[in-house]
Amino acid sequence: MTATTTVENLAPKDFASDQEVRWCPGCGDYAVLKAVQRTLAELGVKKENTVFVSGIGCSSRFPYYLSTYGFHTIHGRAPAVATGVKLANPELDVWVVTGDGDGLSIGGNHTLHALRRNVDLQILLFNNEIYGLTKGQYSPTSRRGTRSPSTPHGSIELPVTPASFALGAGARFVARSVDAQQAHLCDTLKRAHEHKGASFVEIYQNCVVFNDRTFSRFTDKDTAADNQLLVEHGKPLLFGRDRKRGLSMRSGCLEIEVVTVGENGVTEADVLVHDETNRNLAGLLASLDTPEFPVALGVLYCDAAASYDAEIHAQVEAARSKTDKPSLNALLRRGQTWTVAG
Amino acid sequence: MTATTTVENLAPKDFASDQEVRWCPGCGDYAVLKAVQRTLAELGVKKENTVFVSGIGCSSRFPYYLSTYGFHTIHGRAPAVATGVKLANPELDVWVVTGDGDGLSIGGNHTLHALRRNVDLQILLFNNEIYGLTKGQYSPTSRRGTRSPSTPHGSIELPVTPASFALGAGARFVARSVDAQQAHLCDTLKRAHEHKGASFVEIYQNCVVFNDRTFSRFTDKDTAADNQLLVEHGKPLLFGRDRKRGLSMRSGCLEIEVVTVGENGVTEADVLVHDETNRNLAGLLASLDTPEFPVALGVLYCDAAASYDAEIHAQVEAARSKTDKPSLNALLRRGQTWTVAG
Amino acid sequence: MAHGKVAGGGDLRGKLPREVRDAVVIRFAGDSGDGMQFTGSQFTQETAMVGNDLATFPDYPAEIRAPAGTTFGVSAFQIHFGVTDISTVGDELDVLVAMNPAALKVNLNDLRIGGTVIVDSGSFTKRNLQKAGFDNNPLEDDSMAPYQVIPLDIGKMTLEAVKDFELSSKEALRSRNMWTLGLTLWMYDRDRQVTINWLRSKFKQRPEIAAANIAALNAGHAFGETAEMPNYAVGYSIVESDIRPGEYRTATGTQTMAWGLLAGAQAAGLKIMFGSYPITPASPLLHALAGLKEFGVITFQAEDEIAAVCSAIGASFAGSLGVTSSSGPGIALKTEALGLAVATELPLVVINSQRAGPSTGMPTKTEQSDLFQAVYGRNGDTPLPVLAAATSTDCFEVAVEAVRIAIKYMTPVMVLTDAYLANAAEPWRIPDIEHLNRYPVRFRSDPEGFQPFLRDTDTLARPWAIPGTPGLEHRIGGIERDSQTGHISYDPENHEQMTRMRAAKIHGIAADTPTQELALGDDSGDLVVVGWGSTFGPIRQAVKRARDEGRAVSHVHLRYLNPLPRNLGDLLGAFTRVLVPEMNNGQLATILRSSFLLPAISLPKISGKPFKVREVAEGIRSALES
Amino acid sequence: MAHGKVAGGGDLRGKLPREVRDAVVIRFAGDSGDGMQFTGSQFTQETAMVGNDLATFPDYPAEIRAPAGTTFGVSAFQIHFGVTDISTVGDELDVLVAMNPAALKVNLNDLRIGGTVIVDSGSFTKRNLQKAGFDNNPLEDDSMAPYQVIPLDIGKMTLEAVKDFELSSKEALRSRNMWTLGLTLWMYDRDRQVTINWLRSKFKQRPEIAAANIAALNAGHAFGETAEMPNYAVGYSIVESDIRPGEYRTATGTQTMAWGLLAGAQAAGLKIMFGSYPITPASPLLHALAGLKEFGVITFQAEDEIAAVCSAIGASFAGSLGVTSSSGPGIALKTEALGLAVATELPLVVINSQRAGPSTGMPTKTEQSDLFQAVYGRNGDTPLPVLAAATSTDCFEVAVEAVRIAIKYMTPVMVLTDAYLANAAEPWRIPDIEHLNRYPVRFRSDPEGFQPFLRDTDTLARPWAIPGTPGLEHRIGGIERDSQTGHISYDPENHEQMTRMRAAKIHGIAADTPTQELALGDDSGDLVVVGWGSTFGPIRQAVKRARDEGRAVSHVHLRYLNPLPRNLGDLLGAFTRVLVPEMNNGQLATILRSSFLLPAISLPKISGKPFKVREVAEGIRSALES
Ligand SMILES: Cc1ncc(C[n+]2csc(CCOP(=O)(O)OP(=O)(O)O)c2C)c(N)n1
Ligand SMILES: Cc1ncc(C[n+]2csc(CCOP(=O)(O)OP(=O)(O)O)c2C)c(N)n1
Ligand code: SF4
Ligand code: SF4
Ligand SMILES: [Mg+2]
Ligand SMILES: [Mg+2]
Repeated sequence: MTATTTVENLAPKDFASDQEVRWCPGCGDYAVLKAVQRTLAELGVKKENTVFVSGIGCSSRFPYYLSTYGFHTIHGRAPAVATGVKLANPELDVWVVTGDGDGLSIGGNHTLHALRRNVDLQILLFNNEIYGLTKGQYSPTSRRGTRSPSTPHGSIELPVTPASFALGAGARFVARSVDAQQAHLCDTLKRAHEHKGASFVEIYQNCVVFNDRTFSRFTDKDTAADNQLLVEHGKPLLFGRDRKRGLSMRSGCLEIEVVTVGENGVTEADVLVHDETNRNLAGLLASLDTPEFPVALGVLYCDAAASYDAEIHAQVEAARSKTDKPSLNALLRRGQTWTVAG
Repeated sequence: MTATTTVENLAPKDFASDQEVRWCPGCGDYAVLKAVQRTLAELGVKKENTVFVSGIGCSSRFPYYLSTYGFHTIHGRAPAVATGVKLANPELDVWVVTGDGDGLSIGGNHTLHALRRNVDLQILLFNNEIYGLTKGQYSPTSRRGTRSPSTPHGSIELPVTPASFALGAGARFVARSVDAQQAHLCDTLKRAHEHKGASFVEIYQNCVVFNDRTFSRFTDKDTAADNQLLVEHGKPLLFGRDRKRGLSMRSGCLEIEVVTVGENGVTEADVLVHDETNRNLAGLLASLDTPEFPVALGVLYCDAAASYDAEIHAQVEAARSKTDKPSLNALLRRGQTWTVAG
Repeated sequence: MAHGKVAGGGDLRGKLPREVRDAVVIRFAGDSGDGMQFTGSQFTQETAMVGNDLATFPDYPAEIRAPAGTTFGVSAFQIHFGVTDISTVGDELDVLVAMNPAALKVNLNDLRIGGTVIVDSGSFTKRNLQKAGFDNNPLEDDSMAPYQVIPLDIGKMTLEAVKDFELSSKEALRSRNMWTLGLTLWMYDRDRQVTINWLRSKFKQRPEIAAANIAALNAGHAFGETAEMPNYAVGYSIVESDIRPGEYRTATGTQTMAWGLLAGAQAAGLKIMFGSYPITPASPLLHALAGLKEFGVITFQAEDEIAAVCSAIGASFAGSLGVTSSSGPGIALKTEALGLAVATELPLVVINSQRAGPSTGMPTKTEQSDLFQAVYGRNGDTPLPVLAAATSTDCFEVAVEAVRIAIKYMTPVMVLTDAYLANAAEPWRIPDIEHLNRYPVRFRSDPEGFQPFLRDTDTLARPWAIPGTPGLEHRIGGIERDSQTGHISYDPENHEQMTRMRAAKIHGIAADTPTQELALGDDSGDLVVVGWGSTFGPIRQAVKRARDEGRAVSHVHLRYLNPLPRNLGDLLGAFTRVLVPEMNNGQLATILRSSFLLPAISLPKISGKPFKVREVAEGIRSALES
Repeated sequence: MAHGKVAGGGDLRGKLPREVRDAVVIRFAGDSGDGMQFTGSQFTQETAMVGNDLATFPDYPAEIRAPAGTTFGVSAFQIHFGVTDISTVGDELDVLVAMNPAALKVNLNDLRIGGTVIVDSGSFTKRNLQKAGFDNNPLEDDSMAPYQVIPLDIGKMTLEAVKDFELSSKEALRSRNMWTLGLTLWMYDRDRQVTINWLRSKFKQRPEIAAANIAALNAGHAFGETAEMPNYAVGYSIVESDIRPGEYRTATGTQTMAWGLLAGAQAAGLKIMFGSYPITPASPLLHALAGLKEFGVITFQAEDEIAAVCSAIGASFAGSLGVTSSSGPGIALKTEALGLAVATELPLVVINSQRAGPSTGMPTKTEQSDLFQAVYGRNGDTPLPVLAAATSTDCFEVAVEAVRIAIKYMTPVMVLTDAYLANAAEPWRIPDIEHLNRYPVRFRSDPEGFQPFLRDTDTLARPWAIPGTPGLEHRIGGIERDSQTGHISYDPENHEQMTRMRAAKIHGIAADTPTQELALGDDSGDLVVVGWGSTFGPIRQAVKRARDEGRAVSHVHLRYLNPLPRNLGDLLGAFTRVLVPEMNNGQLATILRSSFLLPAISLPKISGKPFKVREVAEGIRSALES
C-alpha cells in the first residue's frame, strides 16, 4: 500500500467512509453529506489534511461518514476542540459540524468565541430547529409555541437567529444555505472554505421525524422563488419568480421594505445592492423572515481579517527569530544562579 | 426588632451592608455601588424583595456590599442562578452583576440565553476590559494588542462589543453608561428596572490597577462632550460640546456618518432621530467607536416583549385553572389500574 | 429440520389445553418502525391487569430511526411475568417474537434452547436477509434446529384482516404488531380490552385506523383460538398470584421518580423548580414533570447542564425545591455547581440516570458506573448524601426520601437510578398520598438572633431564610463563609471548623436513616451479597437459588450509599465473605473496603446490560469456593 | 516594658560580633502596597547566592488591592534559610518585620516567644492603629513584652536617605521596603549586589528611582553597620552549607513546572499547546508558558476551562502535546472532557494547582483536597494516572514524568500541585537538559495493518496517528469504540473488554514506575508516615525529630497516587501503624484503606495553611500511643 493519495483523482465517493450511514431515512443530513463530499472533491483537498470535528447530535455523527480525519467530541465543544487542532497544526483544513442545540444551546459560548477570535475554521451549523438525537425537544432556534416533549404546552422562548448571533459575536463570514439546494450549498461551502478565518454557515436542515417541514415556507418548490432571497455580492437584492421584487431602504429610518420593480415608479436603482462587506446590511438581511420578507440565503457577510491561528504562529515565529536556537539549558540558567564547587 | 421595613424611609446608605468594601482604592466599582444604592433608594424598592446575584470577579463582590438579599455564585453562572431565583419567585426584583470576563468569557452562553429568553432580570455588566480579580489578564473585551500576563506579546483577538453581542442574542433592552457618570448611570438603571424582561446594561468601569484609563478617550472631562453620544428616545442624535454634531445616514448604503449642523447645508432634519424600538439603529449605534464616531451611551434599544418568567407562570396558572384542585392521588391512578382484593 | 413448518394460513385448527407455568419471558423484537415498544407495553398492561407480577426491559437502538431492516435498527421489548417475585427481566427468553430477519439475528442468542420463536416469515425476503447479514435464509436451513420455530406470514394475514378499511398497504402493514399482539395475548390467555380502549382513544380523529388495528388484534387472537398450533406452541396459563391487596398499576422508574419528587415536595409544602437539559436516558423525567404544570411544577429546559443545576440552586435559594437531573456526562458538567450547593448549604435534589460510560459511552445502555463520581467527584472536601433506587417503583420512595434529607439537612442529595430503571416497568401498589409522612418546611422568619450559618445543634443544618422575608436579608456565596454570619472568611480555624461541620452534617444523616436490613437470608453465614440500585432483582434471585441449594448466603441491598447505614459494618462483618455484584468495575466494593476494611470481592458486569441471575449465581458459587 | 526602645535615629553605634545560627525564619509583612513580596524575593535571592538552603512562603491577600492599612490587606513573605535540609517554611518566626500596625496584628501570633520584631514605628499613627483594630498602641503598652521589639521610624529614615532625588514624598516612601531589606541583609551578613543590579535594570527608564531605591537599601544596611543595635538584634551568620556541587538557582513550583513541561515535550520531540483559563493559583503557569514562545510553546487563553481542556485535547489529536491547567473549580469543569480524553486515549497533561475548597473556597490558600476528584471524579469507569509533586523543584521532574506517561500510554495524566508549591521558592540544582532521558514520539505512519484502537501488547497503548498522515485517516469519538477499528460499537462484549483494557492500561503503569522507596527511616517499625505533595517538608522534619527521639518511625512520600507503586502494600504492611497527614479531610487515607485494607490513621489539616512540623510531630506521638 502506498502512502500517497493522488489528489486529482478523488471523486465525491472517495470522501465516503466505510461506515453505514445511520440517519433516519429522508433526513436532510444525507443531502448535506452529499454536498460536502462533492465540495471536497471539487475543491481537490487532500483527505489526510482534512479534519472534521463535531459535537453530539444527529448532525454531529457527520465525521463518521467521511473518509477524512474525524473527531466526534462531546456535546457543544467542537469549536474548542477544533481550535486546538488548528492551533497545533495550522496546515490542516478544519471543519466543524454542529447542530442548533450543540452549537447554540450548550455550545453557544464556544461558537461565539471561535467566531470572535476568528480561528480559521469552517463552522457548519445544521439548523433543524429541534433536538433530533434526544428525540425532539425544542431548541434555541425553535419557533415560539413549539410543542415538544419538554414543552407540552408550547415553548415560550424567543428563538435566536443564528446569523444575527454570529454577526453580534463579530464573525467575519456569515452565510446560509439549505440542505436540499445542492448547487447553492456547494457554492456556499466553497466560499466558506476560501475564507481565511472563521466562517459560519447555517444550513437549514429538515428533520423528517421531529420537525418535518419547518422550513417549507421558503424551501418548498412552490414557495422558494417568492420566499428566498439569494444574495450575491455586487448584485441587486432581487427575488421572486420573475425577479421583480427587491429590497429597498425606507428613507432615513434604517428600515427595509419590499418593493416591486416596475410598480409605483420603482426602478432597479431603488433596490439595494448587496455588499457583503457591509456589516449593517448583513445584520438587516439576517433578520428578515417570512411572511413580510424573504429569507436571505448565500454569503450575507464576508470581510476577512487576520486569523487567530495565523497570528499566534506569527508571534511564535517572531519570538523564535529573535533567538538563534533557543536553549532550554540557557533558559533554566537565566537570572541569578550560583555555583557550589565540587 | 420589627420585621417590617418602611419603604419610604430608605436612603441610599440603608442599602449598604455592614461589610467593609474591599475594592482597590479608586476602582470604578465604588461609583457603581454608589449609583446602585442611590437608584434603589430612589426607586423605593423593598430590601427584602431585592436580590443581587453575581458570578466571580472584582465586580461580582458587589452583593456583599448591599443590604439586600445576595448570592455570590460561581464564575460565569449568575444569569443561570438568577433565572432560577426569578422562576421560583417572580415577585422578587432580581439583579445580576457580572464582569466582562464573568459575563462574556466563561458566562457568555448564560448571558446569551437569559437575554434571548427574556427573563425579567437587570443584568449589569461591569466592563473594565480586563480580568481584575485574577490580576490583569486580557478579557474578551480587551482591545487588540493588550499586553497582559497571559499575552506578553499583545493580545491578537478581536474583542466582542457587549451591546452588539446582546442585540445579536435578541435582547429587548440594551443600554450603556459609565461608572463615574452618576446621574446618567442612575437614570439608565431606572430604565432597566422599569423594563419588564431582561435588561442588559453595560457599564464602562475603570480598573485603576490593571487597565487604568482605557475609557478615557470618551470619559475624560475634556473628551467626553466630543466623544459621547447620549441617546434619548425621540431626540436627534446630536453630540459635541455645542451639540452641533450629529449622526446622519449615508444615502442608500446603510452606513452612518457624522455631520455638523450648520455646515455644508446640514440642518437638524438631516440628523437621525433616536428610536429606541429600532433594532437596526441600535445595532449601528452599538458599533460606533472613537475616533471616527462618538461612543453611544444611554438606552440604545428598548422594545418590551412578554418575559419568560411571566409566561411560564401563566402556563402553570392556565394548567391549574383547568383542574379544580389537582390531586396527586388521582394522578397516580390515572391510566390503567387494577385492584387486588383483600 | 427438527420442527414442523406452519404455513401462514388457517389450516391448523383445534384448541389445545393450556399448560400451566410459573413464569414466562417473552421478547418482542422488530425494526424500530415496527412498533415493538408499543406492542410490549400493551402486553404488559394486559398482563398486569390479570394480577401477575412482572418486569419489563425495553431496549431500543441509539439511532432515532435507523435504516429499516438493519441489525442496529432493531428495537426490542422484553417482559418477564409470572406468579410472584418477578424481580428480574429474565436471563433467557422462553419466547422470541421476531418481526424481521435482523430481529432474529440480534436476539436469537438470548433464547433458551428449546424456546419458541415466532417469526414473520413474510419479511424474510432476500433484501431483508441481506441487510441483516444472513447468507442463507435461517428458516430454510437447519440453523434453527435447537428452537421451536413458528413461521407465520403475519404481513399477509394482517393485510387480509384489515382489507375492509381501504388503507394504503403501507398503512395497513402498520398493524402487523397488533396482529402479533393478538396472537401472544391469546397464547397467555390475556384480555384485549385495555388495548382496544387505548386504540380507540388514541385514533379518535382517525377511526378507520383504530378499527383496522383492532381488527388485526382480533385476527391474531382468533388465529390462536382457531389455528391448529403445533404442540410446542400451546397456550399457557399463569396461576393468579397471591399478592398484597390494593390498587395497582404498572409504572416505570421515570414515572415513579417524577411522582415521588412531587410527593416529597408536597409533603414539605414546597413547589418544584426542575432545571434540566435533555440527555438520554434522563430526558423522560423532564418530559414527565413538564406535564405536571397543574401541580405548580415549573420545568426549565436550560441551555446546558450547568445552567440547569444553577437554576435549581437559585430556585432553592428563593424557596422552591430545586431539582435537576441528567446522566453521566451532564452530571460531570454539574460538578462545580454541586460544590456551590454544598458550600452554600442549600437543598437540592440531583437525579442521575446512569448510562454506560466513560464519556458519551453507550447512551442507551445501562450501567452503575457513576458511584465514584457521586460520592467523590468534586473539588475540595465536599460531601453530599447519595441514595440509589433498587427497582422502578422504588424510585418513588427514594425520591421522597431524597427530598426529605435535602430539606432537613440543607444539602444537595444525589439520587442514582439508571437507564434500566428509567425505562423498565413493573406493577406498583399505588400508595395513598394522604398517608405519607409530612415534613412541612418552616422557612426562617424571625430576625431575632438570625445568622445565616448558625446551625441547628441537632441536624447541623443552617436555617433556610428566603428572599422576600423582611429582616433576614443576607448574602451567601461560594467563598468560605464565617460559621455564623456567612460573611466571607479566610480565617484558618473557621475553614477547619466549617470543613468538619460539613462532613459531620452529612455523616450525621446516618443516625436519621434506617439501619440496614437483610433483603434475604440469615444475619450471618458464609457469604453476604451486597448490591445497590437496579441489580436488586438478579441478586435476589441468585441468592434465593443459592439458599435453595442450601448455601448460607444472604442479600443486603443498599439504598443509602453515603453515608452508609450506621450498622452496615457490623452487619457485613458477621459473614465470612462479602461479594459485591455491580454494573461497573468495582466501585461500591472499593467504598466498602475503605469504609470497613473488609476484603469485599467485586463481581463486575460492564457490558451495558443488566445482570443475569445465572451470572450472579456463578459469582456466588465461585466466591464460596474462594 | 521589658525591652529598650530605639528611637529612629543613629544614636546606637558600634558593631557587635555575629552570632552563628543553623537556621532562621524571617517574615516580611506589610500592606499590600508596601512591596513585601518583592522584599522577600530579593532577600531570598541574596540568601540563595550565599549557598544556604531555604524555603519561602508568600502569602498575599485575596483582594487585589485591599484598602491600605487594613488587616485583610496585609501581604507577607516568609523565608526559612539555613545550613541544610530546610524542607519547611518553619513553624515559628524568629524575626518578624512589620511595616504597619495591621501587619503586626495579623502576624505576631506566629512569632516565637522571645523572637525579634522590627516595626516601622512611624506608621503607628492613630488612624493606622484604628484601621488595624488596635485600641491602644501596642508599642506603648506591655502587650509586646514577650518579644524583642525594635521600633524604627523607617519612613523618616527612608525620606532622609533619598532626599537628594527630588521625588514626591509618596514616591520617596515607596523605598521604605528597600531600607528594610538593607537592614535585614545586614543582619544576616548578606550581599546587596543582586538587588542593586535588579533595580538598575528594572528602572532603566527612570534612573532616579533606581538610585533612590539603592540609596535606601544602602542606608538600611549602613544603619545596621553603624547603629548601636540592642544586643538581641545582633547580626547572625549562617554557616555555609555542605551541599552537592553544581549550578544552583532559586525557583518556584510554577517555574519548574513550566520548565519541566517544556523539557518533557523536548524529550519527546513535541510542541506544547497549552490551553488554559486564568484562576488563582494556577494562572502563573499560564503566564510563565506564555513567555516561552521562542520554544514554540503555544498558549491559548480559552473562554473557559472546558474550552481550555478541549483545545488541549484537539491539539493532542493533531500531534502536539496538549496541556491544560487550573485549580479546583476549573478542574471540576474539565470533568466531562477528561472522560473524552480517557475514551479517545489521547495524551494530555492536566496540572491542578490545588487550593482550599469546596466551591470557590479560599482561592489564595493551599490545600490537597482534590485527590478524590483526581482519582475518582468522572462519570463511568474512567481511570487516569495521578502524580503529585513534593516540593517546588520536584515539579520539574514530575512534569517530565507526566509527559512521558501521557505519551507512552496515550492517556491524560493529572498532576497535583498546590497553592503553596506554586508560589514557594527553594534552591534548585539546575539539571543539564542534555542528560535527561529522551523518549521521542514515533507517530504512526505506516498504513499497513493500521487500526486506531489496536493496542501495543506491552503498554496497551493505541497508536498515535495524526491528521496530515496519508493513509491513516480515521475517526475517533466519545461513544464506545470497537476495540480495533475504533468505529462506534454498542456490542456488550466489546464494552466489557474496552473497560477492562482501559483499567489494565492504567494499572499496568505501575510496572513502569519506580518501586516506592522510603524517604527516611528503616523498612519496618512502629509507624510509617505516608505523605504526598507539599507536606513533604513538615513530615520529613517531624519524622526526623521522632527518630532523633529514638522512635521507630519512617517516612514514605508518594509521587504516584494512581496507580500506586507496585510494592506499596508490602512496604506499608511492614509497619505496625500507618499515619497519613494530609491537607484535606482524609482522602489518601481512604484510598490506602481500600487499596491495602490497612487501618490507615488520618491526620487532616484543613486550615488552608501548610502543616507545622510540630503538628505532624504531635500526630506521630499520638499515633504511636494509639
Ligand atoms: C453533556 C451532554 N448533555 C446532553 C447530551 C444529550 N444530547 C445529545 S445531542 C443533543 C442535542 C442535539 O440537538 P442538535 O445539536 O440540534 O442536533 P440534531 O440532533 O438536531 O442534529 C443533546 C441534548 C449529551 N450528549 N451530552
Ligand atoms: C471556574 C472558575 N474559573 C476561573 C476562576 C478565576 N476567576 C475569577 S474572576 C475571573 C475573571 C474576572 O474578570 P471579570 O469578570 O472581568 O471581573 P473583574 O474582576 O474584572 O471585575 C476569573 C478568571 C474562577 N473563580 N472560577
Ligand atoms: S431525528 Fe431528525 S435530524 Fe435526526 S436523523 Fe432523524 S430526521 Fe435526521
Ligand atoms: S483590580 Fe481593578 S477592578 Fe479589581 S478592585 Fe482593583 S481596580 Fe477594581
Ligand atoms: Mg438540531
Ligand atoms: Mg473585568
